[in-house]
Amino acid sequence: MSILINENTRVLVQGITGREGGFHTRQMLDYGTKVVAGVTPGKGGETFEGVPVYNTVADALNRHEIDAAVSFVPARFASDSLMEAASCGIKLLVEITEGIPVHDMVKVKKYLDDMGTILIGPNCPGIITPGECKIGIMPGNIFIPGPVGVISRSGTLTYQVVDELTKAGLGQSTCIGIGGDPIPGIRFTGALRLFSSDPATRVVVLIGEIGGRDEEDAAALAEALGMPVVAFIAGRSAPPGKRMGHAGAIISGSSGTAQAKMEAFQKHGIPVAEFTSDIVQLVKERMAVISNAD
Amino acid sequence: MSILINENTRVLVQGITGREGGFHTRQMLDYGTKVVAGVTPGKGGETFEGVPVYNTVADALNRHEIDAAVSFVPARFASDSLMEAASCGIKLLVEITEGIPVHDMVKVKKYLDDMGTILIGPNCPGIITPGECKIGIMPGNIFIPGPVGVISRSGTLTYQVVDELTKAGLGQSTCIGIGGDPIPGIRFTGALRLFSSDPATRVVVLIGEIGGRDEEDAAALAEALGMPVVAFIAGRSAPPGKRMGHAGAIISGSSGTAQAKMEAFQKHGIPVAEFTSDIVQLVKERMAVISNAD
Amino acid sequence: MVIHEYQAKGLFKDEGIPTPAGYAAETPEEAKCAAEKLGGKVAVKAQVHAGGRGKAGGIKLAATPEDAEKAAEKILGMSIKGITVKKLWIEEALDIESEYYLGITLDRSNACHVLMASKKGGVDIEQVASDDPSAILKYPVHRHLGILNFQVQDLIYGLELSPVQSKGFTDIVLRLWKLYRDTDCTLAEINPLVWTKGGQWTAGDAKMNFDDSAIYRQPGIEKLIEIVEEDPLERVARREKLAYVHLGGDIGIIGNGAGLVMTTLDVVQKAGGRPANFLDIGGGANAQVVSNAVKLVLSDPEVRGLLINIFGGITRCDEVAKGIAENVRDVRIPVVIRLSGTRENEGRCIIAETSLIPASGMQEAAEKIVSLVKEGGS
Amino acid sequence: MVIHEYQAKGLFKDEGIPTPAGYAAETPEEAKCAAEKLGGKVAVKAQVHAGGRGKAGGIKLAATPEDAEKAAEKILGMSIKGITVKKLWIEEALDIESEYYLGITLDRSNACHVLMASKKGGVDIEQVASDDPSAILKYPVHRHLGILNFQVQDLIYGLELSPVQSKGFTDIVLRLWKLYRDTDCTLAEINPLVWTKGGQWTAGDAKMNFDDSAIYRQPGIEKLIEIVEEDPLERVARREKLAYVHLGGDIGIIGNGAGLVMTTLDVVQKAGGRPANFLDIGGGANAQVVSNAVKLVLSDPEVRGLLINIFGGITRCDEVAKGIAENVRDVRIPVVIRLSGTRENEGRCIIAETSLIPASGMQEAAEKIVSLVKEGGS
Repeated sequence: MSILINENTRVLVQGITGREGGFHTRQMLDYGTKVVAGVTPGKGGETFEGVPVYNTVADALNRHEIDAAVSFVPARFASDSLMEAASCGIKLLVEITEGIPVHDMVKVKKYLDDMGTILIGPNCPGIITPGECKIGIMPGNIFIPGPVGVISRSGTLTYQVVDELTKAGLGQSTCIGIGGDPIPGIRFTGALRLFSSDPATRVVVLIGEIGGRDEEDAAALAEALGMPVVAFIAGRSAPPGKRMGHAGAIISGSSGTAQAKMEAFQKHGIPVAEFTSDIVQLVKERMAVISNAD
Repeated sequence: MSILINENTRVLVQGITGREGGFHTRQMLDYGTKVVAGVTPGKGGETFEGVPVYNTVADALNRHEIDAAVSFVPARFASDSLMEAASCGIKLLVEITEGIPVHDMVKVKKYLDDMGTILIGPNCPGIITPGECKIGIMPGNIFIPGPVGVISRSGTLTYQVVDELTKAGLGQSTCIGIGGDPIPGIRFTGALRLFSSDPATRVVVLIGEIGGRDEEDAAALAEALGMPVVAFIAGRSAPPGKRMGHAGAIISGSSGTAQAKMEAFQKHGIPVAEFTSDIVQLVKERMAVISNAD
Repeated sequence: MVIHEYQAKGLFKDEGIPTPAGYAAETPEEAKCAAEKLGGKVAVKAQVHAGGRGKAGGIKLAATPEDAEKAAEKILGMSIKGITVKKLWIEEALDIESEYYLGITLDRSNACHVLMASKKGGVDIEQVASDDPSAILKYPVHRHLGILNFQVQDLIYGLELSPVQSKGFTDIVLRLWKLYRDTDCTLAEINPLVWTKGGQWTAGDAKMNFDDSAIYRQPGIEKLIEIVEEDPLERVARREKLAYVHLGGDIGIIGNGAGLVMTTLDVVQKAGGRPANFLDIGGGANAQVVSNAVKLVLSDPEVRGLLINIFGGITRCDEVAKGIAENVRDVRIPVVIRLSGTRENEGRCIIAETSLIPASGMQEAAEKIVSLVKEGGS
Repeated sequence: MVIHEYQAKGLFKDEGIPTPAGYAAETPEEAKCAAEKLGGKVAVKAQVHAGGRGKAGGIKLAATPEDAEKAAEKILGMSIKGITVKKLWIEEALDIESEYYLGITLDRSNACHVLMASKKGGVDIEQVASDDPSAILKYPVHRHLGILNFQVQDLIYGLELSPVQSKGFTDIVLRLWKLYRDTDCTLAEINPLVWTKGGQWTAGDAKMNFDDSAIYRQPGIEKLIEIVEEDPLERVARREKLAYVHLGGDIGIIGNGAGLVMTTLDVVQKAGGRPANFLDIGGGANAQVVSNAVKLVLSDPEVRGLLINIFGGITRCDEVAKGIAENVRDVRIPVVIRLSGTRENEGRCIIAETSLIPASGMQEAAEKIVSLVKEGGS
């Protein structure tokens, strides 16, 4: 089991013939992802790595059943392409592109909410159910199937953590990178709810960052759901008021500090790893507690 | 029983101190409607006929439980006042005002849809559950309680029909004037659905007009719901392309003619009255059929 | 409310939508002069608010200024669907490669605006819609965000436009939407939208309707609304803000509410009478409005009897009675009045002191006025 | 990205939001001259991107042009929170009746913009927010329709404004929203919004932040972004579009992804090192970007060792390796590199032919660079 995607998920790639879109389509195909169609305006009728390319999402949907779309479209066209995919009825979107203007995302978010469409990202690595389906840009080889759900605001930090889990033999049910933008699609809370109703996920690793208050919301929800969680927060040594790489990682005033987030988790009974290298041990402890309780 | 409103419905009047708002607030109070609060910007703190007046809907809701709002606000401020009431969480709005620009209504309609708010009107007489609650401008004395539901696109024509029903001893469960504007809130179909789950309503009189295709939709739905309906269409002698009094009553091309609508009803097994004076007899026949079937 | 082609093209031009060069003209001399200024072949086009103008001979091509003058002579004064042509639009003749249909209008059933386009341009689009609905591409316009770029992209592929056609087309669609939105349109239509042999887009025709209820905030549009070819009584009605339609019979009809007035027409016809007009005084009319309405109907020389049918809700019977009582003192034709609803007793008291003939119901009122008019006529 | 008060007031003025008359100045003479032009009492205000400017002595009132000159002498060159004052804004002193707070900003948690206002203006609003949250009125801005009129009405009653104050206030709120929306703001703040003894609204201060991601479509704003008081290396980073923050230690840090770089800082600190900077090369960086990043970090004279921590996803290890290999040939300080993920084998092959010190994990990399820097320093 898994959440959102599995071996049957049929995927559309928006921007399939671009540099990044093309490279990662090959990687996804290599991983075994069912990439059934691609869209690049003006290239309808071509094929890319055996995948048929269409001018519009509507054209692709005339020919294929599609469960999810992933977009590599440049930032200034990205919000339009998200609305295009949602308007055609695709219910799961993954937006890899970074640098989408925040005013655009405010509008797009409501559009997607109105359509009942789930968005992962933007500015995220995507989602993977190891051994079944990878939609995004993560290096597939570091993931193995298993009982640990992963939700992360950070891209590469996720790889770091997953790499350590995998090396310790702790496989993953599904791993979602929700992205670090100020207006994300799915958040920690939404992903946590999904994991809590997935029987294959026994513990969730939540990788947060400074800025915002999503980690605090997630801490409270995890306790309410009774979902075992291990948390990690990046940015303890970040100075306040500085923009650390992307819009998500900025501390304003006293809110959004690593300290405040770690305290929130501890308050709700959730262990917080000091370094990524502590995560494996904490996950093992949580799983031991659960096994004993069974 | 009834739909949408009953003796317990607590009503807010927007524009309570205006000429029309004031007059009809008195009429509603006389009828027994629970008018619990009114809004007129700048007159907060006053009372009108014993009803406390507030500057904003939010202020009124701080002090009162409110189930429905009725608006007499001038057309150019009306769309804002609808969004105000909906944003505060009032779930039933009645808009009496005529002449609201259609581009405003397109936007407002989506706003209300998003909030799950039901709108009756604009440019309508309102809604009445005889003997219990009147929200609007109908002359209350012509209504009596009974088993007939009434839905009408026309204001005064409704009074004509109800007057005839009442004189024949056929009382009404609830009577809704949905208004004749191009972008109405609730339509024939929505109101029909509500009546079909109201045990007190045994037959529905549907009073349509030339223009649009709502009557055709309602005809199909009535058959699907198995709801007994008697229909009447105004405007048989109207020349095509002429605007008959309000935006709803205009025929363009071959669609929206009285003839097309009457045929749609007949096709779905619904009797159509040629003149209002035929309605009573048709209602009695429908009720006799139902009684025999019981 | 509608405006003429030449006015709509003026709005297009201001918005940056390409239109052929042209001039308005009201005389053959002006038409000749316009053709001279344009040079080359021109089209002489009748400016009337009626469809089927081309079939009726209201559009002629002219190779020279002299031809244009002759064409203008023929078209001016011509009657198209009962409307006399008083104005022309002279524009450069187009070298047409292909013709499309492009329009935005209100979709009442879905409570949104709708973008429509077709490869079958230059013909009656309602005919296309009924013969071959799939030939018209339709896109609902987002109710808050407007036309979205991907919709225009879909449309471009749907119309099979070439890359060179696409850029200008996107621009036209977005500008037409902006114009539609900013001027409270209910219809903005380009039929045909012409792709010329020279590789340019241009609006072959232009049609725009506007929302009456929004005219208060559209002073620029209000100025454009000419009423030259309307019925003179309808013109007065517009000024008085009364909903009036001239029907040509001899029994004047006044009522409150479109549905009730339409039904009154039906009942009068059934009783053997011929309604002279539709007149809805609307909701909440005061004595002054009612007074204006009575004067308007009585100014129709054909009217030989008047039926007033009021069922008061927001309209109060006493206000109506006051407005009528003031105006019927010197009236020699029979006036039947039916008053029910809000303040009916107060209204009836006022009526009782006049020469008006009361009726207790719509049916009775119709029968009374029809028989009185027949008596008067015999 | 932020702009100065005087620049924000310029945008306000263009949008029709009332501001006090004023002039920018960079010398005491210019300040004096500005005060002469303004006449009467003036305020001399330091233009720095730092809060608490008033408390730090960065704002002085001056009764005469000579006083203004003296105040300018004191403020220019002053250091406020580590930033040297190089520019002043001289504006007419206000005769304050009452002060309000008005702001629009992004509400990340609710994924919308939010309108905020308070009767407690002219003070630190974050302090008000934590001491007395109810003193700040907040209205979510509709994500598609923007600020709605009824919200401004609610706000007016909430602030207990008088009818004479209301009209101008509505106008200011709607214009501020328009400016915020049209310039891709993430913060537009007037604190205090001043009601003068003369019965006028005016913006006592003005603060605006803009979305970095939208600068491509805001050429007017991009021009305003001055970087005079920023760290010189940060200025270079902005030009190269690298996310760089100077931290002051001796170990340069480069990584891909904000979270990974922040975590690298934490690990280096734990290992006993002092990070010189934060530098995120972002996603999908090519060899050129990486090359620029290395040059940037090495141009910091304090840097005595460099740690590069890459976990490739959209970023490919071979591209990174290429960019680095080109730049470290002549470097004398130790460079430790960790490469994992997409194309890591290709990347490691490239690195193997250089003097770079490979590490297989983040922890190991941090420990290596810390010990190498310590060795080098001893």
